[in-house]
Amino acid sequence: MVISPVHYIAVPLLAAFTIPLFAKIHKELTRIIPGIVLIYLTYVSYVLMSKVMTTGPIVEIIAGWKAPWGINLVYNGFSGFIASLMSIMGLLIWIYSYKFKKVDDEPALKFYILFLMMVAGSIGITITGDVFNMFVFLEIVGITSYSLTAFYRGRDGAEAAFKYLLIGSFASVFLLLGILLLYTHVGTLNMAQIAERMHTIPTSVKLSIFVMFAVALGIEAEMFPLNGWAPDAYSQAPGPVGAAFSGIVVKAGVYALIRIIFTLFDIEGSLQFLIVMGLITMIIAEVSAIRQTNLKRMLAYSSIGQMGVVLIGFGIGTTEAIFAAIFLMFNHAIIKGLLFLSGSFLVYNDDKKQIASLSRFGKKLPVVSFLFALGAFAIVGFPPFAGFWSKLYLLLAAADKNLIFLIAIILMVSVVEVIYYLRVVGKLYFGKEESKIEPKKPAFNSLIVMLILGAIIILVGVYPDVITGFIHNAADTLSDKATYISNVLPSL
Amino acid sequence: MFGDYQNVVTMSVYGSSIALILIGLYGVLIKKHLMKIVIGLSVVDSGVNLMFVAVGYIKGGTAPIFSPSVIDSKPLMVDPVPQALVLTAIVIGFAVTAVALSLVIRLFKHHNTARIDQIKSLKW
Amino acid sequence: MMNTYILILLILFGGAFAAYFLNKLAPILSGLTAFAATTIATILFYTQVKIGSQVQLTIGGINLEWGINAYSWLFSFIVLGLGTLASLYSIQYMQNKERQGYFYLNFLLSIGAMMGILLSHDFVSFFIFWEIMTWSSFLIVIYNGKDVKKIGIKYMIFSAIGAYAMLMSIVMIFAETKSFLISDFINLISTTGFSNHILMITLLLIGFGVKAAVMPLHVWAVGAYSNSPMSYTSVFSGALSKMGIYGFGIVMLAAMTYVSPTISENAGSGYSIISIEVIKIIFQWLGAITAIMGTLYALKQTDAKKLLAYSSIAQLGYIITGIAVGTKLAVMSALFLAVLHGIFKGTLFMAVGAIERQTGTTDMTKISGLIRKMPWTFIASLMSIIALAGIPPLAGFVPKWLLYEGLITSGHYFLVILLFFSSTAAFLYCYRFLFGLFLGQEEEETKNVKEAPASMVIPMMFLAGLTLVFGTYPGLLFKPIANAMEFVGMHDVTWNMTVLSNVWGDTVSLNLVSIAIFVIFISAALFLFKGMRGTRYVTTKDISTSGEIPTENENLTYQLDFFKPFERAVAPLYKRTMDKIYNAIGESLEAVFDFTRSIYTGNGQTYAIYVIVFVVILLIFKDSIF
Amino acid sequence: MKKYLAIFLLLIVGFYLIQAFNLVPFGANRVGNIDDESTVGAYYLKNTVPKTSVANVVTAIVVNYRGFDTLGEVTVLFLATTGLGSILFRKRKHGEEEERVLKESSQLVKIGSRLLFPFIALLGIYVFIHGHLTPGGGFQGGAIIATGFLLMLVAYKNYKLGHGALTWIESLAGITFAGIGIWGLITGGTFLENNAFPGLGNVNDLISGGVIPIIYIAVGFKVAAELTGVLDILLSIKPNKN
Repeated sequence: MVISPVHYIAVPLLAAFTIPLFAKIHKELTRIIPGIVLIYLTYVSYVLMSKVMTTGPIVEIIAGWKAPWGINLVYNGFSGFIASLMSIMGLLIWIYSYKFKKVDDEPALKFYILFLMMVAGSIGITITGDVFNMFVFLEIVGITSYSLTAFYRGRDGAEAAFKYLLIGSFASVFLLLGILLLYTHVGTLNMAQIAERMHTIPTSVKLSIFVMFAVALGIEAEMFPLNGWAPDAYSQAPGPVGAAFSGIVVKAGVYALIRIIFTLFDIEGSLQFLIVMGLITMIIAEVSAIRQTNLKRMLAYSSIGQMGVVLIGFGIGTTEAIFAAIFLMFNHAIIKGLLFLSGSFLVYNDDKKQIASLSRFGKKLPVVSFLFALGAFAIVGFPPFAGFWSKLYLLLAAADKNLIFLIAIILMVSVVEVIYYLRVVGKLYFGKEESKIEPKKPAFNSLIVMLILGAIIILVGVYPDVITGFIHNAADTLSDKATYISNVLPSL
Repeated sequence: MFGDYQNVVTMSVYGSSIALILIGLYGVLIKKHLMKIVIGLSVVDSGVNLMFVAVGYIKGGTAPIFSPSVIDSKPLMVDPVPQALVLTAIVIGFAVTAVALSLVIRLFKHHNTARIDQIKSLKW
Repeated sequence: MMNTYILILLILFGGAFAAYFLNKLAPILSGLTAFAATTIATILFYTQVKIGSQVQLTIGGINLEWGINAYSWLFSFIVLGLGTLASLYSIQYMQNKERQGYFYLNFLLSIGAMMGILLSHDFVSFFIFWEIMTWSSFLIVIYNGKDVKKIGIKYMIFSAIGAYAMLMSIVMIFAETKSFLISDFINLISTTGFSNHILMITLLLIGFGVKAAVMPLHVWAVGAYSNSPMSYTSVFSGALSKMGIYGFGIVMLAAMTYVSPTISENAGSGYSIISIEVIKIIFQWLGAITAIMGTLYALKQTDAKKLLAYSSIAQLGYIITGIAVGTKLAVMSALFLAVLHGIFKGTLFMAVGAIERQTGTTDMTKISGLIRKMPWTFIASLMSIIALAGIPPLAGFVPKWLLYEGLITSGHYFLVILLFFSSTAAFLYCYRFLFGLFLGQEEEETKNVKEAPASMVIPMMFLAGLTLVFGTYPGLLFKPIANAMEFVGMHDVTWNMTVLSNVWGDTVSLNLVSIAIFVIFISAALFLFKGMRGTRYVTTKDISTSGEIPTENENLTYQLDFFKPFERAVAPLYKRTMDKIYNAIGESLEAVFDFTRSIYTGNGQTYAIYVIVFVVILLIFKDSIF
Repeated sequence: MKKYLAIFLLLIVGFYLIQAFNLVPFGANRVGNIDDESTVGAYYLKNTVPKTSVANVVTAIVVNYRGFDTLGEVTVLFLATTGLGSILFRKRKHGEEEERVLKESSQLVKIGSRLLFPFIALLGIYVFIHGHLTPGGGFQGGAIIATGFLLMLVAYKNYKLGHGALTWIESLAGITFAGIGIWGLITGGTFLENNAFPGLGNVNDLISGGVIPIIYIAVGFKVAAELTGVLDILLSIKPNKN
């Protein structure tokens, strides 16, 4: 059996269906199997990415029906990169959460199935080449996210999950309407064919369809004003899930939005729209973040803000800017992952997750605090950490298009970001008085994961060339629409 | 079949599904009770699903099943794709509703109320 | 040869991490590591590095170029020299303090970063090292855990504003030249004129101005200087602030000297009203105002650390003025002062650190009469204070002379008056510093104070000795300065080993001055010692006034209101306007932020309405939006 | 106030929806000429019978052409049950019996339900076994069976469902679906490829269409088990004390 992109979906699904049976043999298997699957997915990523880098995109046919007739998976530089990122993040977060105690208390069986499917669904969104299939995967991610957000009892998880579900339902309604309208006009659901037939749709209808898609996927990509659910969901979900939201789920949303804008539609104003929305999202989120007293909420707002910057990057639209934006997505996944993972140990025993409660934790939890500080430094873009390069590339791309005003705003917002992150770091090491709350010592496996993420941050920061090759390839792939169409529909 | 009443039928089929969507949305936006909001979501879903089926209809078409009686005559058939899609949409709608209901139960137990404007412990 | 730069940086950065981890074994080891790393780096630098050599690297698709030139060589003298001495000093100073590993990690990181800045020939590595320097110094500023929010965050806010202004400028420069090399930027402004690129230049100057504590951007400096451990402050104020001067010099000097006069300054740009002359005048005045305000605030301080911190700000003001005036003499004086300030302010902060370590305080109202207890510290401080005040024969006289001469010959009479006022007022705080700490009556509390250990005294004495050497033979410094000026395009700088001269032909032979002053000083000292024999020492509490015995808590120390009449005279200047403005801005921003985040009401339905409103807006305006 | 604002906004949304669908006349032939294969609908109508031997085109689309969607859909259901279980999970005290909120029904309802249940189940099974021939299929059949269980759950206060059996059915059905998919890969074809059997059989025979009916039967069982599971979980919630 040759390894192909469908393994990303098929194997986790098969595993998810089998886990309830294995649970009858031994409880521990429910935890181990998702891990094995994620290790396998990482291996799949390795094999497929090396194939993509050497021989070009892989288009896989499902059920033996060629491109416009059946569903197909497109694994090219961009989707492959994001999918690999997701599978690696998924694996790391699984290792981290393996003995995460609070997860252990609850029915672990369900947690790990849901988590596995959340990762698989996100990967599905990225690699699918069919609009309706994307909707199905979005719903898989949605259902798992709602359930995982409400996973802890005794917290406001249910409230956060309900808001998420409410807004998420709007997303699915608008997405369905958009897909329906699109289908009635082009008579197909295959993205490449839609893209190819897009010019046949009357402009006004096209715009309406675009509005529906943009709103639906904007909700998933945490675009303002559609992101009311995000801070709540991030802050109430279990720590590893928060990391997965920022490292995996949002990436899927942004990916879908970008795929729609760059490949499906040919609307000129959509890029400016992205810039403006990204800008507003960034400003409002960062400004809200600075006034937070809840650590997780602060991280959540920061995450939203970063997504805004990513949207700006894509909105600028040149290959360099897309490169910067993808680099930013990568950095955000790694760094915000580290921040969420280490942060959830810092506030582990504080039910209110207050920043004030981690005063002088630097002594009690030296490694975790150090890693949090590292993440904070990296995310605000201090060299020599990973965040710096993406910021630099983004600004260079913006300067190239002479968007001076935009640069100024991004940098001003960065100052805000610096303030609130360093405030936490200062608190960690030099808080006024020692916090009364006893911290929770991280288990070995969690520590390893955080150290790996920290090492990646430093490695990419010192020598970004380890990753830029892939990202350049991804950026080139995304900006080349004609090749996408001809890859999927060779006959046309 | 419908002749001159084409517009009326268009209005009634599309109109009713759009009306369902709007009524559902109204419930979601205005009703304070969580159950009503969930019901609103279901109504919206129904509207969208109805829209799917309506759009797939072709005047004079039969169901897209090649039963023994029609397999040779190849009559005009309606578009099968929206029907397949709507099946998926219905099931997904069901799943979301189930999760929503369970969340409502949790919320009601936690806050002892089901009014959405009183459940705001997470804000700013 | 090729890799010496990388090797030096590796030693410094690697030493930083080694120091951090060795702290776990024994704290003393990390101090020794820091000393060893800086020493080795210094030796390597001065034996292996030739001016003009370069090394190219490519990282992330960006070409970097590292090398040393005459101009950066001058500054490396401060960084490495002060770094080595401060790390030697730190070993004993930091003894018994907690988290030494953390301290030395950031200490070495910032020294390495400063070296990196000096080595960078391109803006990207310049910025990278600049940021490393910023955050490592931030981490030391908050090391005490005191007033993290007020001081540390303030420092970081200003640094971040500065750094991002610089970054913005860098990307704009890249967009224009497609190159990150600083030399290409100089080429750009020298071929297309200065005023066409006024925005990027202003932004760069803001970035450097923050570190150089220029007037409206100075509010972070006092807290940051006085809050870090003194062994670092000597580097912080002595060397790190000079990085601002370094960058400032690059832009201003290159802009002033390379822009060919044939280019029409006002050609085709929206900003054409602002020419280089305007920028020069602005910074001349900002520098002068900084000098005066720094001096005035220094007068008021009762804490020796803060006094020195304000004094640093004032001195940086002189330097800025000197560079901004831009004549050869002025620039020479500014660069001379830049090096010298590193020397004497380094010494003074070290001396204060020694006093803090031995007595536990630096409050001038609490301690006095340390001259007998800490004689070496006193001598070092005395010499540095003399240098600071600009009295011959010590080196401070030289830049002062040059600066006044430079200003007068270029016709900036009003600036001369301002600076003269400032340096006269500086005598007052210099005196107060000496008097408050060392002279006067001994306090009960300082009875058992001993001299600081040798490893702390030696760096101080060494630096103090340098002020004497450069005061007598300023030519030793003139030579590299002249080279540096040559490099930035100011040709034919004349200098003499021991003689200062002015355009009218008047000359001052510093040797003669030195000998004369030395003779006077010795005889005065002999006289004083002779006269002192008959005096009786009383403690500060040993007073009786009209038969009333003062209570314990009544402070009769007269250091408290030392310059009251003078302060009263200049009281209107003490309004701290900038602080107030910044605080007002901060508070109103916080209010705006709080208002903004109330968008997230917490009601799920409101969010749903947002979605619908957004949809409606997009649908209605879809034709104009897209 | 808010009410009128909402109505106003919704009317605008409605206006634009109508405007968008106005260009899609009701009942117009958008599939195009079937022989052109210009739309996917036309392709399916033309090729389903010759290429898959399935009479019901919708079934062919659901299970084969877009079988990947259906797999996802089944997963969504599965995840909904799992999610429900995790959201409403509560630790039971030792020996605590499940107790439903329902009232005991009358004898008439009980006996009536018991009488009806086999027929409902049979109907459901018929619907999904004939999914590739007649209208209906796995989802519809499964839903019908779940209705039968709902009837029983409502009628009997303490109707016991075999949780173990439900899990087995769910998992096995899921494994069958995903396994058939992977079988396609193993045999050198594509995922979910309809090549498990050498022949596709004759159109309108009960045994025809390759793996399509098998998948649909698996889906039927899975849907039935999952819907029943959801009902069971939602019914066994204890009310608040106050």
